[in-house]
Amino acid sequence: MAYTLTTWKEFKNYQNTCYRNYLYASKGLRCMGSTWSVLAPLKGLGEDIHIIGGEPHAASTAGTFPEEAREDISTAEKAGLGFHSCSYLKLFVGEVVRDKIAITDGTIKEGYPKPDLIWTTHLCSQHSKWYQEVSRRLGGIPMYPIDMVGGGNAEKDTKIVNYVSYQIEEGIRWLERVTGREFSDELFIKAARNEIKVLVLWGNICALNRHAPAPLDERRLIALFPPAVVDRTTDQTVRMYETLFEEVKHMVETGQSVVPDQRYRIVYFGIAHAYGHPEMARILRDAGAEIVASVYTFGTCGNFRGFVNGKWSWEPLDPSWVDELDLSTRKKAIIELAKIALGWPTWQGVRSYWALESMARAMITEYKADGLLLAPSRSCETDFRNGYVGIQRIFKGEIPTIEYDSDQVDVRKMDLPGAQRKTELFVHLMEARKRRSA
Amino acid sequence: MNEHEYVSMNEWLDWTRAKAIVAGVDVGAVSSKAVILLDRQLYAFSQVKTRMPKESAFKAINAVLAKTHLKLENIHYIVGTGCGSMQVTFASKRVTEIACGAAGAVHIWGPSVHTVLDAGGQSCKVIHCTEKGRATDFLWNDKCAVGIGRSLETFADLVKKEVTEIGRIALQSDSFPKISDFCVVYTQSEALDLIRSKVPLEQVIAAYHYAMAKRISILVGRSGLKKDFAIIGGVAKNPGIIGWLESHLKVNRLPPKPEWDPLFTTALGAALFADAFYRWQ
Amino acid sequence: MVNRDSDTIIERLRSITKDPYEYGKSLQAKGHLVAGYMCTHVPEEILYAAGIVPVRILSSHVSQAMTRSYMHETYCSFSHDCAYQGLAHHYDFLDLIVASSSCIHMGEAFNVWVRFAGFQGKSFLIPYPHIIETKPAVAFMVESFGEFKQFLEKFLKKSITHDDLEGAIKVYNHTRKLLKRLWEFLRRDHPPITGPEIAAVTLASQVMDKQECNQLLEQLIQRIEAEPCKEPSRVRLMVSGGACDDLRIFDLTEHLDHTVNLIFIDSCTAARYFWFEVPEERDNKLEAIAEGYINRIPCPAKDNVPGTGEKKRFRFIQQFIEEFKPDGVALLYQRFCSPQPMDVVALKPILNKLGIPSIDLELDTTLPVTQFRAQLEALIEIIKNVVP
Amino acid sequence: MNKGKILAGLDLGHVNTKVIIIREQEILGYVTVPTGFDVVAAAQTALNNALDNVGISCSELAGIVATGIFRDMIKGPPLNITRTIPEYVADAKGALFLNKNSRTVIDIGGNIQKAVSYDQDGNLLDVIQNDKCADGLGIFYTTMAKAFGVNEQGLSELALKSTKHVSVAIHCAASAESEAIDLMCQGIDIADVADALTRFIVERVAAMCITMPLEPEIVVAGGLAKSKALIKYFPVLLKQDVSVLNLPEYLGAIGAVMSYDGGK
Repeated sequence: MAYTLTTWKEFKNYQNTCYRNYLYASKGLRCMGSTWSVLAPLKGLGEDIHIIGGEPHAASTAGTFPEEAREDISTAEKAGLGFHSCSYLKLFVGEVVRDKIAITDGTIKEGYPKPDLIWTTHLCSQHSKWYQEVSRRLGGIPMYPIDMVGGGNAEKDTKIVNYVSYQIEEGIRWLERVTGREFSDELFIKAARNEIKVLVLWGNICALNRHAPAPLDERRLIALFPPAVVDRTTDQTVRMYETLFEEVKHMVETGQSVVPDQRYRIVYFGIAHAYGHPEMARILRDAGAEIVASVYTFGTCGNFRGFVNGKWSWEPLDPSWVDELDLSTRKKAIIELAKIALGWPTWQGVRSYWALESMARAMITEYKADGLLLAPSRSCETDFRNGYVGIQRIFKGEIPTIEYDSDQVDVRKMDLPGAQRKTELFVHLMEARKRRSA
Repeated sequence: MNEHEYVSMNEWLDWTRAKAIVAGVDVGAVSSKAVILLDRQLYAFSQVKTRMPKESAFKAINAVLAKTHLKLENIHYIVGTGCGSMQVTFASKRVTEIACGAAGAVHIWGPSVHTVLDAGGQSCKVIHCTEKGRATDFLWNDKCAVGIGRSLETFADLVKKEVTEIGRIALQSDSFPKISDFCVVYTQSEALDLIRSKVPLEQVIAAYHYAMAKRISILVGRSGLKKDFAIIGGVAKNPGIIGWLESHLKVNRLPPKPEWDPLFTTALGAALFADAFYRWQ
Repeated sequence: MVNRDSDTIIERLRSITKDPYEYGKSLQAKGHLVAGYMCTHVPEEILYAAGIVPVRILSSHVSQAMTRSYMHETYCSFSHDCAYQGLAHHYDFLDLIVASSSCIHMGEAFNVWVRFAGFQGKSFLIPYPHIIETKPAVAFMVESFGEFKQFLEKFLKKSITHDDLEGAIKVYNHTRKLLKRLWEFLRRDHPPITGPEIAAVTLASQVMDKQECNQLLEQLIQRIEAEPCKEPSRVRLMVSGGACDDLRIFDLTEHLDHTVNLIFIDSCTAARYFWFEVPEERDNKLEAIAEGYINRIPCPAKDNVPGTGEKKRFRFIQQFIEEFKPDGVALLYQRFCSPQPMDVVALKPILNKLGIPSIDLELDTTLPVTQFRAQLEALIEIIKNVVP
Repeated sequence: MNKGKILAGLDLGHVNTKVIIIREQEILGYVTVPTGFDVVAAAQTALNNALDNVGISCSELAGIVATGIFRDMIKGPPLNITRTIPEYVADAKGALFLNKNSRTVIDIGGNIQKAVSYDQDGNLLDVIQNDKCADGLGIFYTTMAKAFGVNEQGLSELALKSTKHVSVAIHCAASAESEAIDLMCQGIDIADVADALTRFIVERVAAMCITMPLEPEIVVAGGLAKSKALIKYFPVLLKQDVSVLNLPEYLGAIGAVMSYDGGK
């Protein structure tokens, strides 16, 4: 019998509250940017910081308002953005152009709330250009992009760690200048520890899916990670993920799952979409095929061992390690933050095919996968397209592998007919393999 | 005269009395058009449907010559235009479809025209122009928006209907599934797949036109729509595309003039250029 | 056209762009080590100092699909074509392949070489900042270049000295000066050489041994200075955009119905390649190289000034517009390129303000001649206020 | 197998519906009709025509097996088919029946293409299908033939006359057609354009195939397999020999029949 999570509501509310605060706050600072940025530095500016993050906002808006999303994207294209640019970006800019904003609680606010500053990252070729465009359209919002380099072993490469730390340090001085506020190391360090803790906790929660049956499926994982993406720096988020961790551990001990009937275990590479599409979801569900591990839901805001002497490991980090971390000074906190952010799996694959390959291999073995599902996103050139075709070449011979075109939010670019055909085929190949090995 | 060829002339005019006999020949991706003016008055025009630019340029001009008993040497000046203009070997000059489209549209609809959508078989261009018919700016479709006009014919074949027919059918349903409007390949593929979900044919046709119109509307929006708005080229004759395009843009085009088939606008523009060049000589 | 003294040199350089493989092999025959490099962020000076001749990997404009089973459909044709060079084994003779992290698409092309074309053992990827306008970036580049230097020293089992670097920097700066002088001829009203010719020369310089290149460039400049000038330039056309090694496009601009002069190309296969110099007096040579590369016209993928989000490239473009006085601009970029269109959308309003009309040309492996011709001629007609 | 039984195989494709009538190993007759937008009607017409040609009545059929993209739409009355089989399973079985030594079949259909590998008993090993941009290549081939005023056969013959090597953009049917027009507007001979178009299609299909190891013998089926101009490029691109199955467009229908007593 399917297990029902008790933590649901609080997770949904947390996300809604964050967005509502950004929309309606009468005082405080509105900060915009990729939530793939380290967020704690913003919190050093005070307790009245309201964050809106590009990717999660675009994703959740598309989920809540499919028709609006379609309109946002075509508005952005009418406004001159590239037909092949990131569709998160286009949805986001589309809202700016239409001067309105739609959020997950189902409300649409006319009049786009201008941010006071943009604090973001640069990794793919248009990551920070996204906010350059927003800044330009909103009349020149001050912005600070941090180059995250990416590529394989980044968090263990002192050269890269120093580079990113140095940028964060400079960034903090910039934050003080542009806001005229004094930066509180105390608040910053507290937020930094929370941020790291949440990322580590999420890694642990995901890792529990190595058990059979896997306690969580991709759909739940996608629904449960937004708080960590939207704002992971608060005490509340830490509490929420600790509770969730306990609950999922309990599920494992009692052999329960949100989807008990699991005949096939799937490893998934791609941006969350499979469950956004009932067609594909149904095909997999009917076959008892579940996505039990996904580099996107695991690795976008979760940390793991990463490379241990040249081989990737999805072993989670011990949460208590975070409590013992020495974050006594700003410098120390910055370095630990830089390391944790650089360690995100979703970044390791960028520009380093070997990391992506090693990650896939480790996930397939550690999660005892029956199949590998690759869904490169037509308009995301980072992890979610980069290398997937090569990955298919490499794994096709070893394990049932299919690859179909998808898109994070732009339904026009998805291959629904093809994706359905290929998903049916995928199930067939996994069955055939089981029969052969039997 | 077969379905692939269409000629018409103004019996009231006599070319032997004309001071300036000029022609414009527009060689497009699916058909070629020729227009003959006598002292800037429309005398004759023809359309020849063929995908072979070389022959079609000749076929188009020969059609009008035959009808009017003119000889090529009687024509004082010929301007070639359209994607196949290089193949109008008998023309004395070439002018682009952009300049000709603008000039022709303003001649037909008057100085209020400021945006001209040229939706042809192969490409879509949005042209901005002055009241004098001078192009000031244009936007050419991106590579992924190519072939919308042609695709309508392929689609008509697939659903076993006439291309003239599906345009009307497209306006008969107002609720239908939305399919990809990114490119003709995606749209066609998703339209075919609607069969699987047993969507009635008229809805599939509506969905297809709705999507193609959406794609064109993005191009128009991208270039900035300044009124008045005129549509020329083959697609201008497809009520399905036009209907949905107007509802996407929330702007109505200037209605076609009874005496002018929008298909000949660019050829007319070329003829107007021919007339001007002849007089400047 | 009368045959000019300079034609022979230009033809020689053109021929090198037509068959860079043969040229590369001829270098080896002369006993040089030859390294291929992708994108223009590779500090060639370091390779040159090590006695290795860097030759840029360019595309061959062969319409093929095989690369689509190695990298994604929607990567630009330049990256696909460069990947194809590896898979087709055109460059098996190379002693080394080097890239420095630039855009995702070219990164993937490099991955294909390393992973599927047999270059695993003889490749190096230089970590390179993606936002170059910062103090931290300099420090990072110095470290990163240092590691590259060490790699080369291990690879060659010899050390690269301060003097080696100094020499290489001088050679490369000289090339840059000469190329700059060539392009500046086009600021004149009666240029003695055409844009497409210089485009070919500039492209050749990217695959050549710079010392040989410098000799040819010097001779070329001498000769054209002696030559009678061409007829006054009519419509002045500037090209701005991404990698374009398809010289046919530039040649096309000179074969339109209207006389047009291509007077500047801002792209990584033209101006962005050489429009900077490495400070020579600086004692720490790696730092000098880093600073030089930071002062380049940035690639759109790396162009974001922290604090303001300004695009530094636009400053250069506006400078070029002032100096070269174009009447119109052709925005030329690869289909599927993501950073370029993000610049185009912000650049168009600037051009509009300056009253300079522009067109977009989307690049693919193949060249739609009649369409590009129509678009270019329409642009000229607009500039010339053509109306019946 | 199927001792003396007469079986019908239906392949309901995006563009055409194909029917084959087989007694044991002997092919009695076959018919193709356009699928149009009424799949059931198309299937019925095709089946009835086929039965008429062979001169037997529906009641003499021991069973009807359906495959193809629309197979599920004709379950139940009026056809009451015996069973349905996925296309790739039918492809494998059909190819093995038509060529015992084949281990890989490349099927180039109207809207989609796939490569299927299987063992000596026709058990499915792996499949690769085209991505979205390569949809509709078969339809495109027919459209271009029409544009040139010839039929599919004619387009192939035209392409074989080509003397000059020119290329079109490799991306998708839309780009290819647009550049074909561009070439013709440059005055390029249509034979050379036709060759460029067929090369574009085969490049796309081959690129898809080489994503997985291709076990010999490799056979080609589907409507486009009949284009000699197209097939001649496969060995070069795949670096392996290929042979064309006879009745290539009936591969699915034949495979359906062969799956009568157990498609899996």
